[in-house]
Amino acid sequence: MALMNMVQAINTTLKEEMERDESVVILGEDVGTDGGVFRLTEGLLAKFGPERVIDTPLAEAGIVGTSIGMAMNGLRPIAEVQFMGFSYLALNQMICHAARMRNRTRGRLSVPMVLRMPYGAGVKALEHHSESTEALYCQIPGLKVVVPSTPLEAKGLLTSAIRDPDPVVFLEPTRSYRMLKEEVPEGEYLIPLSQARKVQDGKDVTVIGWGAMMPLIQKAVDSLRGKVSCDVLDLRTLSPADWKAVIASVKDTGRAVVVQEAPRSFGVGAEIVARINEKALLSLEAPVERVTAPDVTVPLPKGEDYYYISPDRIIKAIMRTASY
Amino acid sequence: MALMNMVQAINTTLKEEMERDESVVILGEDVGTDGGVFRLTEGLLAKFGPERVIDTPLAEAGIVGTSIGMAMNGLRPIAEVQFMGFSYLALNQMICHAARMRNRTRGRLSVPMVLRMPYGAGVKALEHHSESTEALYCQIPGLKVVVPSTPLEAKGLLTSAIRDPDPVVFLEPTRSYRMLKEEVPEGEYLIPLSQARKVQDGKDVTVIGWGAMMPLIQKAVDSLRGKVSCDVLDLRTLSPADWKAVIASVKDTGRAVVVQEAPRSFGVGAEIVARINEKALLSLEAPVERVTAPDVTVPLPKGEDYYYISPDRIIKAIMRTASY
Amino acid sequence: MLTDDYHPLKGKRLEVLKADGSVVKELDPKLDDATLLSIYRTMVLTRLADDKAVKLQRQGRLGAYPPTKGQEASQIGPAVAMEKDDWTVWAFRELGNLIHRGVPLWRLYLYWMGNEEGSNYVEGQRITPSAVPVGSQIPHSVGIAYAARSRKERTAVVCYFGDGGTSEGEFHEGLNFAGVWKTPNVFICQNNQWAISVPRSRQTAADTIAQKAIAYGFPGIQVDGNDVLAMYIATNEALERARNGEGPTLIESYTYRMGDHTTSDDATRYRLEKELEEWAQKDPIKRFRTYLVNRGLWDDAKETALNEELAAFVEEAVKKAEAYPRPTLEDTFKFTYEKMPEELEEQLAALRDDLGKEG
Amino acid sequence: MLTDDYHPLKGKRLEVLKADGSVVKELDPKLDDATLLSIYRTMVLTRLADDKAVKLQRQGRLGAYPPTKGQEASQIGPAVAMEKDDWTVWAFRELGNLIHRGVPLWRLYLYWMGNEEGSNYVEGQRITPSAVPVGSQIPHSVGIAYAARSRKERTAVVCYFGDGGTSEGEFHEGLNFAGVWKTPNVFICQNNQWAISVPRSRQTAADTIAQKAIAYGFPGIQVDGNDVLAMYIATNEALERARNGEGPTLIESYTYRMGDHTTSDDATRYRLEKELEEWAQKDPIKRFRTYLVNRGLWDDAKETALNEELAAFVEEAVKKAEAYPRPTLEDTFKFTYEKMPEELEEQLAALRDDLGKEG
Ligand SMILES: Cc1ncc(C[n+]2csc(CCOP(=O)(O)OP(=O)(O)O)c2C)c(N)n1
Ligand SMILES: Cc1ncc(C[n+]2csc(CCOP(=O)(O)OP(=O)(O)O)c2C)c(N)n1
Ligand SMILES: [Mg+2]
Ligand SMILES: [Mg+2]
Repeated sequence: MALMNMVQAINTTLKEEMERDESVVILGEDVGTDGGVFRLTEGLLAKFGPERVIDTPLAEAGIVGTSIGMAMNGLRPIAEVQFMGFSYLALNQMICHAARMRNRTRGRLSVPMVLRMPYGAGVKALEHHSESTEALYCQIPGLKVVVPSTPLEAKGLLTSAIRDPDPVVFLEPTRSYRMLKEEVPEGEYLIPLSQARKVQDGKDVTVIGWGAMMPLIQKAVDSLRGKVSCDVLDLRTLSPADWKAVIASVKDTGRAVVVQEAPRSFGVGAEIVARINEKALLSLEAPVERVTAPDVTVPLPKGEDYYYISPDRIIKAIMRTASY
Repeated sequence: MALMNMVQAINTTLKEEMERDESVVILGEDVGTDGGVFRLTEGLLAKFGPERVIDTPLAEAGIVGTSIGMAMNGLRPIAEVQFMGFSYLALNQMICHAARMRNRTRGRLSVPMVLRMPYGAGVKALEHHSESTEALYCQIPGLKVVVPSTPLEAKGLLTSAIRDPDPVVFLEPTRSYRMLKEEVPEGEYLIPLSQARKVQDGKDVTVIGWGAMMPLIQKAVDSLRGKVSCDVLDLRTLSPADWKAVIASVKDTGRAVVVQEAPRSFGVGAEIVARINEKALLSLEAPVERVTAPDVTVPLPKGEDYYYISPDRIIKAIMRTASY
Repeated sequence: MLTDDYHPLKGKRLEVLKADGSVVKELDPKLDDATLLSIYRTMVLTRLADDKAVKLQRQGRLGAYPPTKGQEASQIGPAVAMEKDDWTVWAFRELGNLIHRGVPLWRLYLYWMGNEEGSNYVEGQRITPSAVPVGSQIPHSVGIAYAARSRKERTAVVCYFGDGGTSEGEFHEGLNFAGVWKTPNVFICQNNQWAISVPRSRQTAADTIAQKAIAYGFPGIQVDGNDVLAMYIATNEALERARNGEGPTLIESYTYRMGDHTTSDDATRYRLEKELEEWAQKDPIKRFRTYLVNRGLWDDAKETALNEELAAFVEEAVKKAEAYPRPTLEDTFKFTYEKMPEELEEQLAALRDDLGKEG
Repeated sequence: MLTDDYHPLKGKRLEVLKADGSVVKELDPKLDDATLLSIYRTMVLTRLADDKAVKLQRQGRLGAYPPTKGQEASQIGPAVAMEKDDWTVWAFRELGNLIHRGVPLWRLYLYWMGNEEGSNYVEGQRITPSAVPVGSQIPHSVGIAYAARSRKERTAVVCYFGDGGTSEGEFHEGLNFAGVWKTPNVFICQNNQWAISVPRSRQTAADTIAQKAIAYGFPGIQVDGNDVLAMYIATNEALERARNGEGPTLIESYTYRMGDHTTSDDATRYRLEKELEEWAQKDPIKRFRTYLVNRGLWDDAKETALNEELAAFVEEAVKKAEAYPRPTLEDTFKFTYEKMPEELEEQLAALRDDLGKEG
């Protein structure tokens, strides 16, 4: 075991998986010599050479499109897009091909690839570097969408993503890259996809989140300790999600708060509320509240604090829900 | 007044708006000489000339990206993408620029454009010609998303979309293009955006849909006449939606069914359920049911009937909800 | 090298077989008789199969279909140059290439009839499924080539697209990657002069498609796409370069779509009868037949016999495709992921209930 | 025409100002002294303003910033050639062009400090805001040019992007549209040899960026981008062609990014000190100063005075930007649409409640 931040955990995982399986290759902008703009791929070029760690031209559809071809022909590409805000350029490839090749060919060809990218705000970045548009990917049948919230989680989930036979969109919370260190085991460590994580047990209110929201949720529920007992779920895989875990918790508590970094409307939170409505309506003692960003473009740094979710807003929502 | 199908209604609207405002231009693949693959732009090239009705090269990001530039510099482009399934190529332009130019420049520059495209299944088409991925657009702040359900609606909503100062995604149900004729007034006819349409009053169950789902809903509620009294809403503008109308209806009926052509998860229906949960939970006497396609790729024609929603499925959902 | 002699900015087009059926001696690939006859056979089969597909569509027995008539040479010449282990990455109008490389016709009909099993080429060919979003298959072909090379295979990848396809960003990104990576790719643009109603001249201001290769730092060449021997030698040279690690080539096959864009289209709305007549004179099959006749390899009796045989073959293929079972409800679910997620299992069960006996 | 004499496949680069400060006579644009001095002034101001931005970032007073050091000639030469009514469509590293065309420095600082008001050039220049997604502004420039021409304006549009930007599909689609539409566009690729850590040679296998114009059927030219006079005459000719309805031009400005990619980057990780030193010899400002000195237009005293004046000017700009009010909560909502939808009004009210006095 070693203390690692999320960057180190991901870097180690990439290295171990490349050692284990020589069909794994990495491609993207600046992933080679530079080791990635966030250093996620540091040292991998030196270790595995330029045929397996590929600095590509600056073209996201090209990166994802060639990855799909590689995956169709026996490799297991891990494509990096530099920021989620630039991934829209590759959506056509993800939607029309990565997600569909297996179905289209009745299983003859498949696309075992991972599309990795940092996402999320709260880092006072330039425009387009703060996107949280995971719902774009979640609604596409054939894709899996995974978001780790801690270094350990990152290792376990990324390992599963790389070994998964289907395309996985792996979203890394920029804000959490170096936020915290924790013990991460060396060697193989897997967390199954499509299983939520119970962060803490509680009986009053279910609080559901993922990725960069988890530390904020933690702060909020910690500060409510003794006042409101929260059942906290880290969704981990947004699609296909672990609805069973969500429903079980809400059936126990009868109340829920969903914390979503993205703007309010048409996000992942809406689906969570819809599922609760469908399967646990009769248990509900209060409307499920969504704590989200407003339906506006992520502001530039000077306005970001209005936009980014604070533990305080989560606390207020939990209190409102608990006392409804 | 003249009897028109939706193709004729849209064609007439385009013609009238181009006559009224000479800054309106149309661009897209095959919109000129060919009059559009569905004949939506028939006759317009002859009338307005190749400077205003532009046959473009085959490139969706180019069509939308140049439209954005035109709109920033005084024109009002109406861009056509041949099928919604090809619009992902232009999503980067829609998300990163069309939706944001006004905010980014604090109002100095704006993008008054319409992105028109046919959407939807039920026509036994080739792959990628049956997409209903409206939720991709709905979640982007700064865009408006509009779906007409009849010829008359198409005229009124398209006129408003063209005159709107912000970018509007205008989704035309392929299946409804020539399905029905109705009286459409000549000359100016506007339906305000962001206002739902009450199709019929009822007291037992609210049924909410849009676009190509409306005729199916109509069949369903007609066949239930005397048994279940349905309050039917055509949402018309999916974003920003008319939540007031939805909530008012559900508060009256206490029950709701949402009919969504797209796959189940992370669609527009989820947001509708979430809103009902937030504002009308205490009125609910049954879970809001979503009638949707399953979370799979639209099948090729031989399998499409499994996928496409039938009046029968809507009837069953209404009955379940009514008798919950 | 052909790509030097016919450098795109020289304004020359590679031709081997002249209109009168004679060949340019120094370019003659000297294929043996059996090969020549097999080429002719696939050309005729493609033409018949194509006509049949259009008829089936008119009868409501097959969905929207893009006729390939006139482009047979452009598809079969390259197929002859390819090895079994090479890949074809196609768009949607390359029937001839697929047939010559061994995909059963009945399976292709099955695809156009709207059954996903029609893209399940279990027969083993290295051929991707049809790619409907124009140009989107091009990056795949580069990734496929990269993967093949990484395993030290001497495989090359032939990727087809249309003149319209060259306008898409994915064409650009794909070819640029191929140039930088020097992958074993042969890009064949079937410039059939039209992208639905948009003529080549409105698709790009470049004089030729071939010259677009200059932007990517590898050779390009314009070839008479109605000349099966020219298409053969151009592809052959490009494949050799690919296998030798000398990188990709762009071949512009200058040809013509003699039919409508698809069965939903009506080409008379946007193009003149006269143009079609002119191109009918250049029909690739006629030209190649004249050559075979001149060489004493072909005559009317053989022609009649072949036509009869192939017509029967086509009928068999239709029968087999039509007899193929319709997909089940479960089929529409079970290939979404390798293992069906619980969530989908539940949706399947619920839908089965809802659909009742239909499902 | 320069674009003929310097056709990209001829392997020549347009240069006017030699390293020793002398000019190639037959290419000398013979600018008047005032213009020459104003060019120099903006060059020095750009360098000082740029250095200051980097310092402010290090002090936490400004966000991530892309230094433009070394690319001043490439930005200011074209600005001099442009008319007031022309448009600049830029990427994010074109400080010099914007300053020369009259965007107040304090406003640009405001942008990099993270305030949207920094892109609200109320001063009236026809300049788009910075476009962060690489290459995405290129199609806009074509639409802007189309719209201008449709009103019969004699306006041209200068669009900037980097060598990395040429790999994006939107570069391709934009330039191809411009070629077909013959719009009044001048595309300037600042080939500064690097796209973050990716060298030009790994960005494309083409020998030059200029030759990519061949793919679109319009002229391209490679220009010494550290030579402000060469950039001036090349842009001038291209603008004239644009205004005369002769269509677009691609100018490859061959230059060098002397700083890090952005303040978040550390260029020593991927490039050699030696390369930087070589390019320092070619510093565009130094070279132009030598020229001015040779012409008797400049001396050390003037240099000192100018530096003092401009340093003070830069300080003023910083002060003004820092004094600019922070956006309000309402500001972050009210420019989403022209009229705030009810839904957003409600969200604003709710958020104001939640944020309490912060909001
Ligand atoms: C991305 C995309 N946009 C639009 C279409 C609709 N469409 C199908 S084929 C076609 C024209 C293709 O022209 P070309 O590439 O020249 O191929 P051809 O049809 O001539 O073989 C168009 C516009 C599509 N399939 N994909
Ligand atoms: C679409 C997109 N992908 C990735 C990035 C991240 N990024 C910012 S600048 C840059 C390199 C740009 O290189 P170049 O076009 O040569 O311009 P330069 O920075 O050298 O001025 C990259 C990869 C981005 N901004 N947009
Ligand atoms: Mg074509
Ligand atoms: Mg660069």
